[in-house]
Amino acid sequence: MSTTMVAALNAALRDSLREDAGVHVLGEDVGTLGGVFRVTDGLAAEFGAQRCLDTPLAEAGILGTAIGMAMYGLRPVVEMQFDAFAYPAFEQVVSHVAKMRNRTGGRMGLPITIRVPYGGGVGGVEHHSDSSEAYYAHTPGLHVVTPATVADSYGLLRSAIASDDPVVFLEPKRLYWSAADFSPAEVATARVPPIGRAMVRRPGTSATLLTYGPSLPICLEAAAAARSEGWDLAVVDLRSLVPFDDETVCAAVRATGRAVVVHEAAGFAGVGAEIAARVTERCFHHLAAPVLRVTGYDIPYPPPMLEKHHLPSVDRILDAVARLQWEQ
Amino acid sequence: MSTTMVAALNAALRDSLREDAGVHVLGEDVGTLGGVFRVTDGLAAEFGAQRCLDTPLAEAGILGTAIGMAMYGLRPVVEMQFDAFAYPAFEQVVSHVAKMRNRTGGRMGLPITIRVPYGGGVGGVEHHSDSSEAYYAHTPGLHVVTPATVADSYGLLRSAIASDDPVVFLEPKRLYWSAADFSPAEVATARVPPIGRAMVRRPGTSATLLTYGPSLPICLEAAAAARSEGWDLAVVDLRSLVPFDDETVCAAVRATGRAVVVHEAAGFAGVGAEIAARVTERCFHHLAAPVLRVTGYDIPYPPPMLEKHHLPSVDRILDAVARLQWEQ
Amino acid sequence: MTVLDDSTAPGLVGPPHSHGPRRDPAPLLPDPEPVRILGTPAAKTFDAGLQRDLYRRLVLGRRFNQQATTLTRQGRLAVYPASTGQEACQITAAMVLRGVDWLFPSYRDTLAVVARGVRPLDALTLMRGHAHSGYDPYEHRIAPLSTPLATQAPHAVGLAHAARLRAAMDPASAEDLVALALVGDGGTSEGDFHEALNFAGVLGAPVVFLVQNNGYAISVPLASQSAAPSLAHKAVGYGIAGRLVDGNDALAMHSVLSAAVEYARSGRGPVLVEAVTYRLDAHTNADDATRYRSAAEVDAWRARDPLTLLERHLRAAGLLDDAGVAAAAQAAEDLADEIRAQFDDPPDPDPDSLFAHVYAQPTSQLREQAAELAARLDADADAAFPADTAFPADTAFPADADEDEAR
Amino acid sequence: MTVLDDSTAPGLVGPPHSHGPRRDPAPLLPDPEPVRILGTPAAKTFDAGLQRDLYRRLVLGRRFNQQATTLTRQGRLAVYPASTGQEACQITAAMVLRGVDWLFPSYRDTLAVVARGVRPLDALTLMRGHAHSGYDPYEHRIAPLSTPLATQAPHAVGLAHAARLRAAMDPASAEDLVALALVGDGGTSEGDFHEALNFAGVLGAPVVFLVQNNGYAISVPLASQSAAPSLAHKAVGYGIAGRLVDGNDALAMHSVLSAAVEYARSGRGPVLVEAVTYRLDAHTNADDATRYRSAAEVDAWRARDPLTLLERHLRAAGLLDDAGVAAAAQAAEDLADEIRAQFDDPPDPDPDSLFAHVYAQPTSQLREQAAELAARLDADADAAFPADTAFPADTAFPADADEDEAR
Ligand SMILES: Cc1ncc(C[n+]2csc(CCOP(=O)(O)OP(=O)(O)O)c2C)c(N)n1
Ligand SMILES: Cc1ncc(C[n+]2csc(CCOP(=O)(O)OP(=O)(O)O)c2C)c(N)n1
Ligand SMILES: [Mg+2]
Ligand SMILES: [Mg+2]
Repeated sequence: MSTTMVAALNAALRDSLREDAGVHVLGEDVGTLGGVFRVTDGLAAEFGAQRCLDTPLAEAGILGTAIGMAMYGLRPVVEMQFDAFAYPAFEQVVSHVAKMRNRTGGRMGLPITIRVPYGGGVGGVEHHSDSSEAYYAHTPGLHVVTPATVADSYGLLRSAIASDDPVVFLEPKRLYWSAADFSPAEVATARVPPIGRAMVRRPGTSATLLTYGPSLPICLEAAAAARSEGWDLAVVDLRSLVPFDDETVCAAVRATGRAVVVHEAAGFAGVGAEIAARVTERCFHHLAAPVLRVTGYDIPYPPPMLEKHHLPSVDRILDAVARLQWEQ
Repeated sequence: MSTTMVAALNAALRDSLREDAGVHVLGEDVGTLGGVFRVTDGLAAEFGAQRCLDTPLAEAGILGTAIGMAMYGLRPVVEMQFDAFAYPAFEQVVSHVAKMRNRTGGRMGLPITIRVPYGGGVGGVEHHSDSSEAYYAHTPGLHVVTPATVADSYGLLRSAIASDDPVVFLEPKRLYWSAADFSPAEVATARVPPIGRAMVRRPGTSATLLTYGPSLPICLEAAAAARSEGWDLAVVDLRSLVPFDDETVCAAVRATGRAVVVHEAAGFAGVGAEIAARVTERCFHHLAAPVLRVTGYDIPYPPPMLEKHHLPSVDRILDAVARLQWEQ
Repeated sequence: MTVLDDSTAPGLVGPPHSHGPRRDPAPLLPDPEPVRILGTPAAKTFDAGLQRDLYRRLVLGRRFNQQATTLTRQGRLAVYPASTGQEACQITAAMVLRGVDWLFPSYRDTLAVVARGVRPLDALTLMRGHAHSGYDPYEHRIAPLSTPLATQAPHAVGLAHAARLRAAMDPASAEDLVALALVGDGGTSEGDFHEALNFAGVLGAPVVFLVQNNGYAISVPLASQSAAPSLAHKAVGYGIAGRLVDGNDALAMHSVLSAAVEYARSGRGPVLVEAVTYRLDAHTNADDATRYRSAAEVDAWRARDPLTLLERHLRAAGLLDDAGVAAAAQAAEDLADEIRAQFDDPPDPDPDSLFAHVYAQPTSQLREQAAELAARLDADADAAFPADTAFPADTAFPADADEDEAR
Repeated sequence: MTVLDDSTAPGLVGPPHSHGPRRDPAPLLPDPEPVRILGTPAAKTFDAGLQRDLYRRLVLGRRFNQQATTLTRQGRLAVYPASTGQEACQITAAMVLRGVDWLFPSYRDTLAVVARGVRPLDALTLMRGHAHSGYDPYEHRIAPLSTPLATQAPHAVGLAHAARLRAAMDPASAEDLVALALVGDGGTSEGDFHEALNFAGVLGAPVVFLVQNNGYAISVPLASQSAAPSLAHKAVGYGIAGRLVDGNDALAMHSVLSAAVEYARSGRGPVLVEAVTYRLDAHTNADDATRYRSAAEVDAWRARDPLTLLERHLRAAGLLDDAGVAAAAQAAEDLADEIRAQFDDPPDPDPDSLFAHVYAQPTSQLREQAAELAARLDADADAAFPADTAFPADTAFPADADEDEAR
């Protein structure tokens, strides 16, 4: 059964709403409209307007309200309509969502899932294509998860909603309409991917691409293209940025001795910097070359007609691979 | 003349207000009270309540108003009372301050200085000790500057206010009352440190400590203590995180072949990750060991009685230096 | 209607022990009914030339909305949030401002931007997608269209405040300007809206906030957005005058808005105007409005189309005849031709522009990155350039391997 | 005084074309004068036992404020934001709540937290500095003290809303609870305050917002904070009932707040109460209030001390005599003794607690970091442990070397 990522996310929400009466979806346009990306399509009809609530247009208010709901034992799933429109809620995320368990000495956890459609490649006008993962990944107390496949969209969202900790769930907009042969029924509960484990999407021997979310497909494409250059590239899909799967990542890098990190967000102080730094700390003597990064430039996200230059491309990835000091 | 950092900052504001009628200070309690840290002491009295304005208590409103003032050609200097209380203004910072010049094709720049007292070590209760530099450093369009010395406080703040670009000016709270022999008159305009240049605070041959703001003194202490272990540590004060002084930093690292980055902020996806990653990219073959990091733990900032464990200490820095693979 | 007069401006009343200025709320409160002029005796006193001008501009505005929507269907515009049905608000917002004033539009207010004199192509640049903004904000005194909702409201306050500061410092170059901020009904829920109104009230800044209450924030109806008697009732909470007006009555809009602007200009403080109107089209061309509102509702509002209302009135008043209608229609077609012509040249944005305006001077990091891109583009120059590096939407993914096997 | 009755609750009025519920604003607006009971005929009808109880609690509250301030001078408390002068607000805020209700205090509301039953030491933990919070929010139904201003207001709305959701799902376990959020006058300027009130209004959540308008936000007077006729006038903009009360009149506070709480409990919607009061002490022990306000102003308010007002009234009404005053004073000394005793043991927070509650389960990264710290602490166990690794404040820095030389 061919399923899009949007449909898989929708199924995950539906199944969570069915199985746990505490799950509540809230956000802008999530009810009647079913969300601007239709991820919440049909939920208000099936579960009622209260379980899938159209809120006033105020992101801090949405998240603040969700915090109060979580305090009372509910399990809110919040939709931020677009990446950049989550910024008004930043204080609530950093000062409360991330800290509540800690500040109450473990007495009050906040099982909130914050869904954020993120990233570019969809021709969005300004403020509609930000990659904001670094802001969240740098904030202790949050889990930061981003699926890249249809199956993971379902499984990781289930895991996020089931988590007793807050999860920032970053949905790659450009993959929303990607499809795969997948049916939620296949995913037995036991098989729901745990948060915090990376996945080797492609084994390889020459060098390792480390990536996540929207950039996985381009890395797989690059790996395919690299064949003709004589490189056999491994591709690791991180899936969870926090917690970080040091074990899988380091094993994959040690196996090849060379690595390139790929993401859309601006490179400077991006998550790629963390990955490069920690891989280097942990695998230094296995490295034949520095861990390189292929990322968005250090610029505000460009207008639609220029985004192709900004986004990591097969070309840029292969260029980086070529710079991995093969002659040494 | 012994001058505290607070006095130097105050002098920088005063001189800027005197020299440029467009400079306006605004924020919570900056007027009559002179700021909770007294950085704006006496400015309202000298320049009037309009030039040093007590605003309503609303950080997004303060920054949004400053944006409008800058649009009209003024040069606002905004005070965010504490690091964590700048988060409500995050959307204005990320979506407007950082992007306005870019989104208007260079037609509208925003010469705003955002002063943020930041970091811990002062026994502050929760939300009063955040190190938020990574959020800003990852946001293209902002300059991010943080002085560590009395002289730099004066000079860099003058430069920040004079800059035609927005500058997030991070003031290390724990150094506010540090003092040095310094008189603003000494700093001729030509000597005002340009934004974007690091400074070698201590030459050394064994390894290089890369640090900034609140962590400079502890690095200098560590360097002094390292003597007895037989290490001669260089200490580089970055001063500006964006733009980053690759030239000075890489030269200092290449000279020793070993480096440790030190900052208070949580390590994960912190600025230290960027520094480690880019130094490794650029100096790989000069490195005898991976660039290590000594940072705050990946936890919400601790309560006052526990912060000593969280902050980089001489011990932790020397431990890291010891792990720089000397036996190789 | 409750006029804006000196009784609305600050004055100290209230118990001696209260903190700060406590003023009489009455003049700040809106009337329960929106101000209407069409169909009332007041219409008779309205300048005839102005009425005709309004009509012509509304017709052009409607045509602008239609043409821009057509361009999206042709793929020549990426997206367009039409203000169809809200033309009386858009046009009067531009008309009541003087050259010295500033406009702070939201993403739906392209028409107001054009009505203030920006070339359609430049006003639509954001929606076309080759640059973030196409006009010079200083040339036109219009801030770039703001997409993050309500964020432009405090900018308007700051600019208005700055103008008064400078006027005080240097009376010779004083500009008695007013800043007009446009916000939607949904936008009033944002914290930035609140903070802007509060700053405006405290600073007494010459700002007018025009809320176009078109009944929806995308799919969310006003009832889910606010429980207030009216959005104009928010004003009193900031010590600001609040006024409620029928946004589909062009004469009422013009009259209330110009009163508000001149009130603010005269130093008597900010004003919040709520215009009750309706978005006849979907949220944008990408939206399907039938998912959240009935045809009957839309029809009822179509009957209150601002153009229809004004045309009917003008004809009845003998100010407009078939020839006048035809002339306006012709001018509208000319505008549409002009817009189409402006869109004839395909845009060819320069990749170098990515790095040019991040800072006044590019950092060394950006120079490196620009050089890297330039080198790649040079290298590609001979080779066929990949049309689009975006990932094809329907590509299947490798099925997830077994968790444990994969590790 | 304008009572809270059914006329305040939602009802649809207004023109047919308007979007959503447009209700009559009149019942939502506060009276121009704050509600007062002391010195009015209404005082006579007030339950005598309740009056005596209020007095006793106010005396204890005052002593709590004094004792906590003393602890800061002794270095046993890092900081304390006293609510001296605001005891009538603090005490009644706790008193009007039932066990099932929730309190959402701000950082100044330790007294209200104690008055609701939290041990002083636990209520003061945040200010003592060994942990972020010392009480179990679920045991007491009190959210942790909120330092980021107004951020707790939407939490109150969410919790109140959740309780109603759950009650609807499972009427058997229904809790008819009310959430009471405490905010300062300065806090009302924050966007979060606005968004909370708006959500409360739209959701009809059982929340009461109590704004303690003590005239200052640190040094900033109300006049620089808001130009509104009163802060209670903000309510109408959200379709919420707004009430103004004399915050130094304990009887008025009790009566208005309990009416508000029961109004909300009955499902008639949220209420915003502004209590006009005054902070007699400085912002915190670290603040110097003489920089921004006159002794004369403070003296005038001291004359309106809520304790004085209540004592005078009770004596006049024959409800209190010297013995009663002495008994309250003795109870207050007992409380002070108890607090001092609680602070006798020096705190010894466990470094391991740094990592224990970041997540339900520590990540592998945190386990590594915890192990690293534990190892260092073990190593240090024998060696003398450095008392404080913080940088000595007066250490001089190496003078900046010449820019060019240094490179
Ligand atoms: C801060 C922010 N949140 C969310 C959005 C996404 N968004 C775009 S338009 C819109 C609805 C706006 O409604 P309203 O303010 O009534 O304006 P209208 O579209 O009716 O003109 C939303 C939610 C946004 N642009 N900015
Ligand atoms: C979001 C935020 N901004 C700034 C501060 C710093 N701050 C602490 S208390 C205070 C003044 C609060 O005034 P008010 O709300 O009137 O409460 P009061 O102190 O009078 O009880 C300020 C500015 C803060 N805690 N949170
Ligand atoms: Mg709308
Ligand atoms: Mg106050």
